[in-house]
Amino acid sequence: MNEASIRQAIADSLRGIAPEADLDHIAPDANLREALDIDSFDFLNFLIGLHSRLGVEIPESDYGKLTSMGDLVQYLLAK
Amino acid sequence: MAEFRMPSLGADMTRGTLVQWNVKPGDTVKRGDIIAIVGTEKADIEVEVYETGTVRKLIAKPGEKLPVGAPLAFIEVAGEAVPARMPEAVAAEEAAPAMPPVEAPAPALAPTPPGRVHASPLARKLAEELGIDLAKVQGTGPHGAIERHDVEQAAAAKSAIQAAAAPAGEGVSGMRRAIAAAMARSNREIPHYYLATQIDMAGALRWLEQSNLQRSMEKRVLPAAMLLKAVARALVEVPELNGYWVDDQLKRSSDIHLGVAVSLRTGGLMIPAIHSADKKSLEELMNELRDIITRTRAGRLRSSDITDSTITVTNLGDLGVETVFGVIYPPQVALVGFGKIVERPWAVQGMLGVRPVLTATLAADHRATDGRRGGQFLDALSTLLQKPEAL
Amino acid sequence: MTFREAIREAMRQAIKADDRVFLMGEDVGRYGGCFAVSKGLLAEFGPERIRDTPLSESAFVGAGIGAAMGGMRPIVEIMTSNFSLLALDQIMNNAATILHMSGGQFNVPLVIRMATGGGRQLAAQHSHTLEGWYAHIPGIKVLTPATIDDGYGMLLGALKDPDPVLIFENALLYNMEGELSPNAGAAGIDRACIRRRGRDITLITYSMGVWKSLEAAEKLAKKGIEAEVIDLRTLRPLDDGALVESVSRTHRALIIDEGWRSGGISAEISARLMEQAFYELDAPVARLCGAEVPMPYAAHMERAALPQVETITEAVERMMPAHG
Amino acid sequence: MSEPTNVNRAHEMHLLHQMLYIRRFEEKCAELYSREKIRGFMHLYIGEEAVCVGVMEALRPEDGIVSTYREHGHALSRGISGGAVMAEMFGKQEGCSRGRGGSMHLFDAKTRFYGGNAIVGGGLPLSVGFALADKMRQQTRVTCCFFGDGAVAEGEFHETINLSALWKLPVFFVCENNRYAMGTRLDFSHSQTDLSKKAAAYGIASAWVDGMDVRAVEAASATACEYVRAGNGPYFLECRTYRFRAHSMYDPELYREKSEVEEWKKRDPIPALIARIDPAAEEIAALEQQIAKQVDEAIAFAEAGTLEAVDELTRFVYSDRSPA
Repeated sequence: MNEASIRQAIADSLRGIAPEADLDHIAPDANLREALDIDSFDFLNFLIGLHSRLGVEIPESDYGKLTSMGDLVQYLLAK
Repeated sequence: MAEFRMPSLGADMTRGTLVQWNVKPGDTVKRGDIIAIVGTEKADIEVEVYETGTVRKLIAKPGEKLPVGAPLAFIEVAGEAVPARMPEAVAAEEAAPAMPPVEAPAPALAPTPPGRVHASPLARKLAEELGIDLAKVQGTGPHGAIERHDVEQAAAAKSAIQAAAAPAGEGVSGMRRAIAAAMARSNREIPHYYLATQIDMAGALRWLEQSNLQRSMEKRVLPAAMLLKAVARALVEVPELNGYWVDDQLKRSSDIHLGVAVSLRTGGLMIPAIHSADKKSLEELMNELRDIITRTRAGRLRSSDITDSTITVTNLGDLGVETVFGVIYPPQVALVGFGKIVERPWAVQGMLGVRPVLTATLAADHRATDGRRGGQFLDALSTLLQKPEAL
Repeated sequence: MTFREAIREAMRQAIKADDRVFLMGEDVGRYGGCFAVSKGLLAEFGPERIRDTPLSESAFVGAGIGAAMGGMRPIVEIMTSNFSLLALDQIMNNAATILHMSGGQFNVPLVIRMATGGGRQLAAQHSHTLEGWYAHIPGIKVLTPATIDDGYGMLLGALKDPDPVLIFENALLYNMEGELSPNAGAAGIDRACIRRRGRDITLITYSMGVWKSLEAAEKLAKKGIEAEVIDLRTLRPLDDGALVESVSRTHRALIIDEGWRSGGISAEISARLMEQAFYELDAPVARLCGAEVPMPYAAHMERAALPQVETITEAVERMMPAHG
Repeated sequence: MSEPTNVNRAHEMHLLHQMLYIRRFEEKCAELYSREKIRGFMHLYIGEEAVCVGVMEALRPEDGIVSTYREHGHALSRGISGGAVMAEMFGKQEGCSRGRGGSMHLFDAKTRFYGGNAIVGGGLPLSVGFALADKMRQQTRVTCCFFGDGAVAEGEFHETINLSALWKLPVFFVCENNRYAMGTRLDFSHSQTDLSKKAAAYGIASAWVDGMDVRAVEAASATACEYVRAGNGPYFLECRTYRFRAHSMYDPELYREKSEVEEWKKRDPIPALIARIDPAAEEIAALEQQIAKQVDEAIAFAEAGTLEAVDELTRFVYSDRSPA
């Protein structure tokens, strides 16, 4: 998996949740949830989207590592 | 011993004034003698005695105003054994049995011919204003007639559905008006009282995380579902918070339908109901929660989803709000609020530690319940969350 | 046959059939009746059964009550409802009250007939419409026949009733021509009757109002408004059932009453519709009543003081929803 | 007034018993009223006993009676039981009007007692009706109509006397002239205070009699009833009498002098008759005891009476309990 496919998966997963979100303008270190205005429910669906697209397991204990876009991408790259 | 009492001297006389006595204790009198003058509204009237005997004691003093039947003097009736002591004032005779009020037979309302919707003029006017089709509204008035609040509720639902499906502008204003009407009515009619409590969520969250490990990500249970389960179970212990205030009295609901406040990306709010939440497992609750939130946000809610919740739960934790003081949705009588779970210093048996703490609040209708019952509800909630496995 | 002749025929048959029945009133005998209703009856039955009375309304109405209690079946004619005020004490305090006040011992099987209504330029004291007042009194029945059959049948029905019955005959109807149905006989006196079926609005009226409403209904039909016309026939008891049934179909009601509106029979009917057909109403119950004035003499003024065909049609059109 | 010839001692004792029973009954009513057992309005007959007892002797069971609100004496002397009258004033359904009439509205079908009437002069027209019915059905019986000097000033008196004279009806008009219409003395009510002359003006037989002498009233009534029964038309008898107590229960009696009352008490009909019969003391004592027992039994009957069920309220508004 390279960064491009990860970003694509992120974009696709968000479409159903925050259709008007503009990923390009989200700063890498910005808090993802606030930037996208998504609540814990949307966030779970987002993770489920990533799981189905990237086949990646994301346990609740790792939620702390996914606060910003940058963290998310790094985390997924590491998987 | 006979009593000489204030006589009734006219159809509309209730009291009389003793003007003067014509006799004094020891005098003998016979039936028909005028022994006193009594003043009435009309005039002073000579009053006769009906016994023959000797005046023993004058009770009333000249100038004294007394009700009809009040004892004025004691007369020892000739030839009657003298009792040991004076009988005290005899109570007025038994009042005539209270006549039960005769209600005119309530004229029966004309039965509803099929196809004809029974709605009050006010309901019709409001329905027209808010673009509500009365045929689709469930009435709670007499014989199922539709009244104002039925239309308000339907409007709140209908415009929300419109809002979700339609572009932001037009739909939202309809919903905004409906929510405004409901909120204004709540403020106008419902005397709210508010309670809050801190709940240590450490055990619950830990348990949830463990149980989620056995579940696939799709089946993962959010803390919100656990809170709904706890609310449902707590309502079983304090049922007065679950129902409606209708016709000036609490109408408890045997079912527990939790109205879950779901905010919409386009602004506005929807409150779909999870039916019979108390009878559902944690997983079932989570599934239903996911289902209604998804359909709400996709604008595919059915009217049955949104009309009969018996209590409302709102969770603003995600937005960083710690304590929520909500406004009850009429005709419901309570609203439960959950805030953000925050790490807090927490003392347990004198030992200081850090705990994830949740602020749970209750807004309740003081006509239906008092603070004591509200406090017992929050206490039950907190206790239930200490044993998550038992939920 | 005219309305007057139908009433006369009913009296003739009743007097012939039952020797307890007799007619008593001012000028009913030699003069043949102020409105000629009893013309010829004196010659046929003699002065014992057709009794002229002095101008003593209280005395001869009271005598009617006493005679009824004494075993007779009198028909007392008060010349017009305007003069009935002189006998109101006897009617209210004796006729309507004695059965109840005597604990059910004495019935008063009495029929009192009187001409009523305005529209003949007789000015304020001779043009009253008082039947609505009398309908306020429990213990009597109040009939307002409008048709030939009812003029005839309701009188015979009233004579069968063991309680006092007042019949108000609008004087303008006396000359009305019509056929007496072959099977006409003693008619029911406690039910209304639909004179014209309709679907858009119910016109509720009685006596003279029935004919004005029927004419108005024909005019409205040309404009696509189908008005139902209900002839109340009796103001006490009121036939609530018929009114509610009709309004439940048409959802609109206009009451036409020549009496004054304040505290009148139209107000009572409107209240009963609000109580019993509230959810059927698409518009408030409307009332078209006599103007609240002492009746003026001048023809154009009197005409303006009473409901007319045109004012009925205007009232209905105002009530119909915009999209017609 | 000729001396009553065939009156014997037993008959006089009967008259005394009747008058004394009414006197003691009324005295007990005054006591019961002051103890709120009897409510509303009550007008006592004390002092006028000679009138009703004398008149009743001339009447037969089949005759009819129309009375006024001062009617206890009429009812008791006509034969309505003391218990039924007392129960009526106690508001019990065992009363002669089911507790619905009270002191002023006693009714009894058996004795053709057609009620007291609380409207001054209200009963006069009824009596015409009863007599009319009897005459039309060739029944020779008398309708006796009691009324006071107050009623003579009502329009209905003039209408009634004229109508009964005009139709030569069998009515026996008994005017109990007790000199006061409530608080208005005779000469403040009437331009012509000789009331018998007023009736004579209508061309009917009319006379007056000393209403404090039971034998005189009896003789005059006999003459009157004979006249009426013979079909000669109505008879007007003015009985000049006096009431020893207030108009109703306790009025201030400012309208008359105490001395006048004392004067008339000297002519109390009861002691006058006792003096005439001159019975032994024990006989009088025995009579008093018998009467006391009768009165106590009447009170016991009334006390034991029951209240009419409230859901009977609308019964007898109409005969068939149709909607009021």
